[in-house]
Amino acid sequence: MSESPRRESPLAGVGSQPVVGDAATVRLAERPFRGQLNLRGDVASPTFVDAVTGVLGGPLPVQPNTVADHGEVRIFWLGPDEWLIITPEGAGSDLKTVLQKALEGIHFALSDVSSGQTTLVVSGPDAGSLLSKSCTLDLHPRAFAPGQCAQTLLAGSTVLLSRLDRAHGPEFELVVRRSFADYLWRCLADGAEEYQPA
Amino acid sequence: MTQPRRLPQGGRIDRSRELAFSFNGRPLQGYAGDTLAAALLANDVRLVARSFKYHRPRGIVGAGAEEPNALLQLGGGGHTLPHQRATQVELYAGLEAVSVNGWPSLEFDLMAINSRLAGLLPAGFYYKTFMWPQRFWGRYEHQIRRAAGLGRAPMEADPDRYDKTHVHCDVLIAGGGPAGLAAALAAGRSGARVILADEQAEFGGGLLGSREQLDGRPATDWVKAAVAELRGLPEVRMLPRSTVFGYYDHNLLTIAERVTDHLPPGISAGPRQRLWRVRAGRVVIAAGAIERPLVFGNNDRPGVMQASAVSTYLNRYAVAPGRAAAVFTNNDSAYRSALDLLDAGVEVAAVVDVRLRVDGELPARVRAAGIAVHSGYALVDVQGGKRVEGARLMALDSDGRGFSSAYPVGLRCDLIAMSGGWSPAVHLHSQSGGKPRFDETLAAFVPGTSCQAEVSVGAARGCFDLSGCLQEGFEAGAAAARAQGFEARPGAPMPAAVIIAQAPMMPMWRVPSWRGVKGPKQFVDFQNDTSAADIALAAREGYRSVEHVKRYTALGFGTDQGKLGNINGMAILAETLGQDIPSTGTTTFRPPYTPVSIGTLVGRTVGDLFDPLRKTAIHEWHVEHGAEFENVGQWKRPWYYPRQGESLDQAVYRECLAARRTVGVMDASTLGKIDVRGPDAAEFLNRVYTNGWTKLGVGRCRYGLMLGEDGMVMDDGVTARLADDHYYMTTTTGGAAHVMGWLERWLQTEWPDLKVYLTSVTDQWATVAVVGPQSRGVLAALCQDIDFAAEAFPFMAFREGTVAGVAARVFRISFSGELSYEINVPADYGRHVWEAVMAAGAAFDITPYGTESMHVLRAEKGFIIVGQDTDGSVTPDDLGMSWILAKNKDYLGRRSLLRPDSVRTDRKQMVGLKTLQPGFVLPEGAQLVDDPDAAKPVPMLGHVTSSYHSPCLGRSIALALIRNGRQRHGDVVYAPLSDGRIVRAEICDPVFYDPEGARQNV
Amino acid sequence: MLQIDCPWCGPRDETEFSYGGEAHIVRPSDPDATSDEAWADYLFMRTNPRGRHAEQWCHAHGCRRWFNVVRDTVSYRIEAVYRIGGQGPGGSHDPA
Amino acid sequence: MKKYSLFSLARNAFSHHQNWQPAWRNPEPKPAYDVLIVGGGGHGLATAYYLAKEHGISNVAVLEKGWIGGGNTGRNTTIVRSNYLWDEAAQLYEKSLQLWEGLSQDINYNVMFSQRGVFNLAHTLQDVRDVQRRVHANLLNGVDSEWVPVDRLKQMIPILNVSSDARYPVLGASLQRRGGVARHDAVAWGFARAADARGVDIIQNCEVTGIRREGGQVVGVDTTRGAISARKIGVVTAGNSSVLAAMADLRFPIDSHPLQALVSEPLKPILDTVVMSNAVHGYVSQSDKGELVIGAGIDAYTGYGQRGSPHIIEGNLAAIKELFPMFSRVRMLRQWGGIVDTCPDACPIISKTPVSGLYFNCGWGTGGFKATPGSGWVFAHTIARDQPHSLNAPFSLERFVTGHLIDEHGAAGVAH
Ligand SMILES: Cc1cc2nc3c(=O)[nH]c(=O)nc-3n(C[C@H](O)[C@H](O)[C@H](O)COP(=O)(O)OP(=O)(O)OC[C@H]3O[C@@H](n4cnc5c(N)ncnc54)[C@H](O)[C@@H]3O)c2cc1C
Ligand SMILES: NC(=O)c1ccc[n+]([C@@H]2O[C@H](COP(=O)([O-])OP(=O)(O)OC[C@H]3O[C@@H](n4cnc5c(N)ncnc54)[C@H](O)[C@@H]3O)[C@@H](O)[C@H]2O)c1
Ligand SMILES: Cc1cc2nc3c(=O)[nH]c(=O)nc-3n(C[C@H](O)[C@H](O)[C@H](O)COP(=O)(O)O)c2cc1C
Ligand SMILES: [Zn+2]
Repeated sequence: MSESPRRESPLAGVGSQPVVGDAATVRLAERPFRGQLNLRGDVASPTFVDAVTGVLGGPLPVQPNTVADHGEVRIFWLGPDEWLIITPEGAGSDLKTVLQKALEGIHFALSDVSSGQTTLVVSGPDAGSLLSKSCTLDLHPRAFAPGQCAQTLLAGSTVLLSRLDRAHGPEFELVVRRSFADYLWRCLADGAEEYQPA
Repeated sequence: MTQPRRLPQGGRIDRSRELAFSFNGRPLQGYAGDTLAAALLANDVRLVARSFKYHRPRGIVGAGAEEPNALLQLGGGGHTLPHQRATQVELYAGLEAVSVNGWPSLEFDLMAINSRLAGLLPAGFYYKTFMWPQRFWGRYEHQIRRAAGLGRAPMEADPDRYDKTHVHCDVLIAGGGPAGLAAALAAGRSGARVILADEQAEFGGGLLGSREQLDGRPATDWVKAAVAELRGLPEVRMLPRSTVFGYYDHNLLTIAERVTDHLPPGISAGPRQRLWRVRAGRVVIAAGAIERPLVFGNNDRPGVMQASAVSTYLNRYAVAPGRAAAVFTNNDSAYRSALDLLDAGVEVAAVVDVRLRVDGELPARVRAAGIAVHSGYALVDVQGGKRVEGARLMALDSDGRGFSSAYPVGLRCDLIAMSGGWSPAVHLHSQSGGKPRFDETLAAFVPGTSCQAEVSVGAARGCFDLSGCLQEGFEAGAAAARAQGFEARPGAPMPAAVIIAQAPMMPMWRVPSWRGVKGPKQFVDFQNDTSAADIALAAREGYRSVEHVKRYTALGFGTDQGKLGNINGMAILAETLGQDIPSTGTTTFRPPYTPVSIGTLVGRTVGDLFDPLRKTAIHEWHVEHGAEFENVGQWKRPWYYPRQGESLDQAVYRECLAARRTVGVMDASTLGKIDVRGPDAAEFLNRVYTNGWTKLGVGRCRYGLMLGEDGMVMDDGVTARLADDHYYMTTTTGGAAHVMGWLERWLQTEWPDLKVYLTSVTDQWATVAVVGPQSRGVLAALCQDIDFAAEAFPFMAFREGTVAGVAARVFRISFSGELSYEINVPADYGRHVWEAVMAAGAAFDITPYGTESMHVLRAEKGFIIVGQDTDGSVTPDDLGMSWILAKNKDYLGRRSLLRPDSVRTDRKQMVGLKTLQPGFVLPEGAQLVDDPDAAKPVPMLGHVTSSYHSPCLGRSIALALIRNGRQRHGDVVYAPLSDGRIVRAEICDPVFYDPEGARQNV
Repeated sequence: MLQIDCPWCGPRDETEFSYGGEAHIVRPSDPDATSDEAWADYLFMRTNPRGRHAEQWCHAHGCRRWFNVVRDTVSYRIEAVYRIGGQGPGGSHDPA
Repeated sequence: MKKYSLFSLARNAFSHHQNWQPAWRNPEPKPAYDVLIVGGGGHGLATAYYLAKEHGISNVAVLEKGWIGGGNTGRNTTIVRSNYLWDEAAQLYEKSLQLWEGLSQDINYNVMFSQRGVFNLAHTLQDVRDVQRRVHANLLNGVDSEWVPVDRLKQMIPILNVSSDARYPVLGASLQRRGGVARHDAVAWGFARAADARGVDIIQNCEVTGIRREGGQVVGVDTTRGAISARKIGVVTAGNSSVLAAMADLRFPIDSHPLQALVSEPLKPILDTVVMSNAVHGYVSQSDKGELVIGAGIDAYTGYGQRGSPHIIEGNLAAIKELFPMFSRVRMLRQWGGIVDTCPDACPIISKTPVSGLYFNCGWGTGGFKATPGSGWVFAHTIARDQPHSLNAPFSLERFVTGHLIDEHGAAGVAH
């Protein structure tokens, strides 16, 4: 086969259509194809911690519900022995190789889940209100600030939610399992209808 | 004249916006700012309803949520809404209201005959009759049902949208009267997150309907300022038209916001209503108090109203609900209504006060205005039918239980403003777990000890003076914020009200009946037609618990949930039983405070969003190629791919033959997939699967069976050993989440010492199963770096390689019995690889097939599907799978297989079935018997779990669980079908096709 | 509607969790040496108290950790939350 | 007992209903009885009635901690059917259904048993298999049952949404025409009155706080109204069964969970049958008074609070709205919860215990209202004879040891 393989994000069908227009106070978009690695290991093991810190260029977040940024790499706390490492597009498999090498000989697990989940971005002044329609988490900036993340239930889907707030206003990222992405998108788009200018 | 009862000035209505509406088809006018009830009264409409049981004429009693009578049907078609309380419906242009319980009309209601038959219809009459002859109950019931019910449900799907939202706050305040506003100011100024919800369109509560003054100016000025200040506080959220209706555990409260109900239907964008689920740090309940009616003869006549409601209509809506009023009270507050009436120019015929001594400040003012005050008197009867035409009063004896005069005297009036005292709204407190306590002075239940972080203030706590309400509201707001870590910040002090001392009230739960048992009915619960005599009857018949009385008499059962009548009813019961009120107790307060639309509770979880819909990476291809889908758990899976005009059977026939003869392809992405890693991975698998895993070589796959601890088959799947310490497990589609949770639970709670990590990778991999004799050719065309030769890549092995340019794991496993490969690729490439397979297979006429063909193919091989061929009562041995039970290790469920019932020899066992008539396909679920003519209950042998027409065998095949079935191969059994046919079938081995397994091993 | 304090993630709504029933049930270490009665006790018999109850929960939609909760089954108030292997109030704990 | 009839109603109307007798006496507990029944729900009262009627044992007291019928009997959605899957269950519930069919006359109290039919909907292909399996089994067991395909279903329940576009389209249903609903309170009251008439003492506000034993034999109970002795004690306390079991140092395979229900405001007749759906989780009927009576799913956690979490109700109503989109504009009037005693195989325990003279009848979980008369009938037999009737023999405690469970979970549809 000569042609290079064609890949497709889970929202290839819907995500490209702007369900919510630019004038709306909420915008929805997909950030597809980022490298995503699920890492498991024991933070009590100095070998593990040192090896990971060395490769990532900084420590793993060990505080629950926090995110660590090391250059282009974001690491999310998922559990006391579990992290999600998100890299720019294409960088995932290289990082996986390097990490795997660095961790050789100790008990860890590293799974490439880049295809298994995608990222939705919800931004705009009403982003928080939109999410609150389907999510029981306290999203007030006092309770959920940039740098924090949470795994939670959004409507009927488990998501990893984090807050990025930019200069132009609130912004949330939602990492969702691939098979739920379309459902979640439709759910958010449906809830966003009221933020559409008539 | 339009709006004959509208006062020339005053009120909070917008006289510049006249609104046309209709009642029972009659066109009427009101003003913006009116409720429907206010507008009806302004038009001198008195009769608005017929009562539930006796069809007595009824009018508007209250001005708020407590209204029991004025329940109207609004709008038509899909927009129609039953039982809207006119007292809470905001008037809009074009509103159409009809009353619900009169036929043929409200004025001439044939069912009013019930009123004549009332003697035969006491509480609970239906338990005593309609029993003969036995088979006639259905007919009686039909008649009873026709008479029952109030409004009509729409017959069309709801055209409106609803929404739901979840919020957290430091302080939630329920009720925006003076107490609630004060609490909100104190809490809001501190910077705490505050939600203030009030069920009315405007904040201000009781002040909106009163002429109270604060700091010498109308109290409504202060309301305006307070609302403006609150709106300016960034962390304060104001929710008007929002009823706090439920108080649940751990300080979760629910609010129903009526977002667009005040607008004409159909024109609004936005949701009709929104449910707020609030997790509150602290709750301040400032829900006010509800004025109690008095229980006297014919007290249900249209024109008998709560005194406070009369004031509200006068002051807030500029409506005089009558021309000549009598005020009937046992306390001072109703004297305000007398003054309100007087100042509005309504004649006050008299104030009738059951108290012997009446010497408070308000009564003094009323007397000074020249109004007669009959102290020590009670109204005993009301004259008039469809409207009040007069009343009768009698002098009470000294203890109020009898009369000191022999005959009543008449009083001319067309309006009776009654007040039996006030009941604090303890509903939310009570829902929160608090037990209301009876306060003898107020003769009312007041909030008791708090069980959650909540406090009641103002009238809701039994504080009935305005200054007190403001003060305790403010203090509670500040305290709540402080408890949440916010310090009070200064602001304008609370204003002062003129304090008018109120003399104690005198409980009067039921006016003595002046004609004994023959006296006119004294209603306690208007909506349910429950009278004082009904309560006494219930007690007499042994229904002594207040809960029995409720259920026997329907007291408090209606849409108002007894907001007006319950306390009176309970007190009357206490009197009847000769016990005190506290030991009689109340019935249980339950959510919702006022009824809430089902649509509101559902929100946006409707239609396509009712439940998550999971799609594979190849889903859209299936859609584009005309697949019919099947729901499997939350997944949509292609069921079959009909070509033009094909039926299910025809498509499946074609698909199955393709897989057997050439090559088929199936999307198997929905299988659960779990990465199992760590030095103890093999040991872990040994414990959770029945068979052994230590010896499985790297690069090899093995089928495994998982049991519950009860020994019953729970799940199955193929697991591959990717590396020494790395396995890749697959589970059934439907069982994936459960299995993952099950495995994690054992690891975390029971075997934390095992060094194993589990990661769900179901979504990471798209799985394309290429099945059939030509599958090797298809794979070879797509993949150059794997040797597909039989010896190089044997059955039950796996290889890594590049398929269609994508890094892939290829498993040579088979659920069809054919040579077959399952290609796993990262799901982003799933569709690409699928299409490449289709292209590479075109030469062989590759045929996509769905779950139905998959089922047929595997059934031909006697492979089970957990959940279809098993049901939670099936052991491995039942399935003929003892071979998979390791002897030399423990595993989950093993011990249960040794229990007496598991080792019984006559258990149901998996067998094959061939109908004697080969073309006949048994229905799945058919039961099997030895003797179809046996008397019922017919002993059953078991049932058909799977059944199909087998295209390659050209006959029907079935799998069944049959008692002792393995010993019975060759026997003929019978399947008596629900349509009466009896089908004969022979028991056989469950492997119908290629029993040696030659085809998958080529 | 319970709010459960996940020992890792903090207070979250009940909907994020799954319930696992009574805590501290010990799987017989030698099932073969366990009588049918004792096995039935392990499998099925539960204290099911009206009042204080030690129970297992899993933060299923969060960190996916199982942990123990002591909760009153009448008031639904949560008295304590502790990790698997940790010590609960009154000395309750998981088998070693 | 003065007989209830239209005639007695008319006669009493003349005396303004001043002369009705109490439906049951309100006696002080005696120091000793032949049999004590703990729990004044429908099952306990029925047990007492049949003890007196069928076995001539009338020196019996029913001890109820609150008011009779105030437990699950007073808070259930009143669905009565007998179309259970397994032979043992089908026979037991069918016996009960047959007793329902003459119950009002037998106890001279109209329990308004309304055989308006019960539909169990199937939404997936596996549902269809399960429902058909049950229908076939029912017919062979002598239980009336039929499969109703979608097109006929639409004719029979015009307001049901059978659109194939639904998220989980309705694919068909089973129908038991003899199934229906009954007036739950009347069941408790009617049995109480009939039992009282045969000499049974019904003692309310009497909580059992201890079970006295001597050498492996029960000898009585402690109650909030003093000790009462008896050498036979039948415990029928539903959600509180484990609490009573603990008083005799027993542990049961029971978990008590909240089960919630709700009613709408009363509507003019719109639904004249009972509709249940396992897959989307909801069931609904319309009472004679007009309110929709809607049952929800069970709360996950153990709970004795007679209340549950609101998301259960919300999810349940979403299912109801899927099935009946027009109910969206109807309003919920009241919601409540009961305490259901769930058993691992969703079947009851009607059994002797290791303590001589102590009998338990529990584990009915989410579905025992329909069994009220039958349960009382077999339990009375078990107590009177000190051995189970053949109908309840399979429902012993033993089955958890042998493994002979009667698993009504999956295949039998919703267990209400
Ligand atoms: C919401 C809901 C819906 C349901 N829907 C259905 C349905 O549609 N169809 C159906 O068939 N079933 C249904 N059920 C189940 C059904 O209600 C019960 O199985 C049945 O009513 C149990 O009856 P019972 O007499 O055993 O228990 P209960 O009526 O609960 O009676 C037990 C009694 O024991 C008393 N008690 C407890 N402890 C003590 C003590 N220590 N001393 C003295 N007395 C004590 C209690 O106060 C109670 O009155 C439902 C249940 C609920 C909660
Ligand atoms: N005896 C008397 O003279 C007497 C008796 C009672 C009240 N009052 C007067 O009434 C006022 C009481 O003030 P207050 O603030 O305590 O009560 P209020 O009645 O003024 O305000 C209560 C508010 O709560 C709202 N409400 C009630 N339940 C609600 C719910 N579940 N959800 C949302 N909103 C809800 C009501 O619509 C109302 O607006 C004072 O002015 C007092 O003097 C006087
Ligand atoms: C079949 C059935 C119908 C009911 N109908 C009504 C009703 O029309 N109005 C009402 O207020 N409550 C109704 N209820 C609920 C009861 O008021 C009450 O909530 C329930 O019996 C539980 O008791 P509790 O709330 O006092 O704990 C009904 C209950 C049942 C079981
Ligand atoms: Zn957590």
